[in-house]
Amino acid sequence: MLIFSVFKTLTDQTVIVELKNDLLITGVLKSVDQFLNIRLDNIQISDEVRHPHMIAVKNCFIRGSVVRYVQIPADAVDTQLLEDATRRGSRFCYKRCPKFPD
Amino acid sequence: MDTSSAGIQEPFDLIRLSLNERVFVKLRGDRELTGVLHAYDGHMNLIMSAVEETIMVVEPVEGAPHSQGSVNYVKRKMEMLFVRGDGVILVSPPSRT
Amino acid sequence: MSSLQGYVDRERLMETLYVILSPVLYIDRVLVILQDGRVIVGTLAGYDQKSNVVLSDSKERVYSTDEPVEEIPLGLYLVKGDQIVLIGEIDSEKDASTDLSDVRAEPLPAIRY
Amino acid sequence: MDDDSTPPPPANDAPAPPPPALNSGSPTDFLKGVVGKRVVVRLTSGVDYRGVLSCLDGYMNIALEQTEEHVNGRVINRYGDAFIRGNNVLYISAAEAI
Amino acid sequence: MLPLSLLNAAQNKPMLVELKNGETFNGHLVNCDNFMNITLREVYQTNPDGDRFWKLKECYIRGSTIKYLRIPDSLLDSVKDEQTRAREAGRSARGSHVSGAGNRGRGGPAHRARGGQTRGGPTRGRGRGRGA
Repeated sequence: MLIFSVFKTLTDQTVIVELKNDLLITGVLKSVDQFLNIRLDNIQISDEVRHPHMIAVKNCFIRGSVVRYVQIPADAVDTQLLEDATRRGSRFCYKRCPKFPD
Repeated sequence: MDTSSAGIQEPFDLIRLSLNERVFVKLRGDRELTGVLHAYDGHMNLIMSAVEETIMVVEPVEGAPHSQGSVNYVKRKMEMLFVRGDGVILVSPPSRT
Repeated sequence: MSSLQGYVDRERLMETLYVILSPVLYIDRVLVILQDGRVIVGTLAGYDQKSNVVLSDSKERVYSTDEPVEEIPLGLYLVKGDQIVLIGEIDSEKDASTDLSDVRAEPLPAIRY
Repeated sequence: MDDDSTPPPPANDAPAPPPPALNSGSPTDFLKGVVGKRVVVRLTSGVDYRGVLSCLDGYMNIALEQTEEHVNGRVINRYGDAFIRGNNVLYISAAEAI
Repeated sequence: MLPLSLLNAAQNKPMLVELKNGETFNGHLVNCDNFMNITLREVYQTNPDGDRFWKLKECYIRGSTIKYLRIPDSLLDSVKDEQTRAREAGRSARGSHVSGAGNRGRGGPAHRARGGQTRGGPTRGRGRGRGA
């Protein structure tokens, strides 16, 4: 949930999404869901000469499972806040991921 | 400092103790990252800053089998990065000794 | 009650018109990229929570470096959600203005986990 | 089309099996036995990680200490501590007597 | 329109199924469920390279291995017509406080589909997400 909330604070920011087929797509993050599926507007494929396949596409939906990285603007993120939320969240994670039976 | 005294009951404790530290991440696809860890979740999705990515690329040499191809490393720097957890193999905090 | 009924009829009329006209006017054409690298263009006729997708009047675009892009008509397609990489809304003017016959490119690489 | 006709539960009035001996028995007993010991963790990619098993969780995520990364039998990396994500793990084997 | 409604309506229709490993199956749909597990009859199976064929009387394919299905074009229009007719019937019947022609039994399509033969017409999903 934590990472999902981070992405929600990044809507309308410009991000670069790198897919597991090595496509790099730059665009404005319009929405994200719990599976981290992403909707981008005004997209721009890097190296459009090599990848002309999507010249006619302006807005797109990207499935979360095929994403490798998302490069986000550094100034859009408060790292201290992230760390505190993660530390608090990690107690939540104890409940979520199954314990090894001791 | 031996980790068991540092209160490692769960593997994720190792990651929690690495928050705001520079960590090494090994990813599928012969990729490695080093960067400062700011957030993670149960899927090992990560948010890191000041990241350097190293990709090991094996260029096939004529006649030589794939394993003997010439290896070179492609490096890339990224300021703030989300890494999807399903690609993560290993995370190593800075050595504590 | 009648104004509500009138509204409902207009709503239903618009929906039927949209359903009939969209394949003809190429509205709502989408471009779908699959995990094996395939590129399919079609009218988005339906989808669900798992992003399974129904594409009507679909055509597969096959790219090559030495021949023009080949468009293979495929008709009605039901694509499984976990096979989809990306669904792009096609800007029909931009698509019409790009001449596929002089496009040369490698096919898209498959997804590597 | 009524789907309440689940098969009747198997008769389980057989005597309960004898309590498992310490180190034979379920995989869980083995894993409990190797915590704190040197182990070899082989990943589905074929890479081996040798180190002291600090702890693991229900997803088979593993925390190792003094870790050596072995590829084709050669040590190519060392890590003070290492978190290994469970989905990559093929097996865990004891590298010293339990 | 829900992909599963289209698939349900395609019973006894010819279709092509390609699996994630590239194998293709041409046959008529016998039955399907909400996980997209399907059974086909009079099936021509082709291996990924397309150089070997097998003929099968009937086969069961797990939904999780399916890449896509190609269905006769005509089916889309017939399903849309059926849905509009069902909506019509629903609206005209609503005056007499009887819920529409769709399924009224206990539980949504997922509940009924398990192991049971779903009715030929499209199962009208009654709530969001009940189908999964």
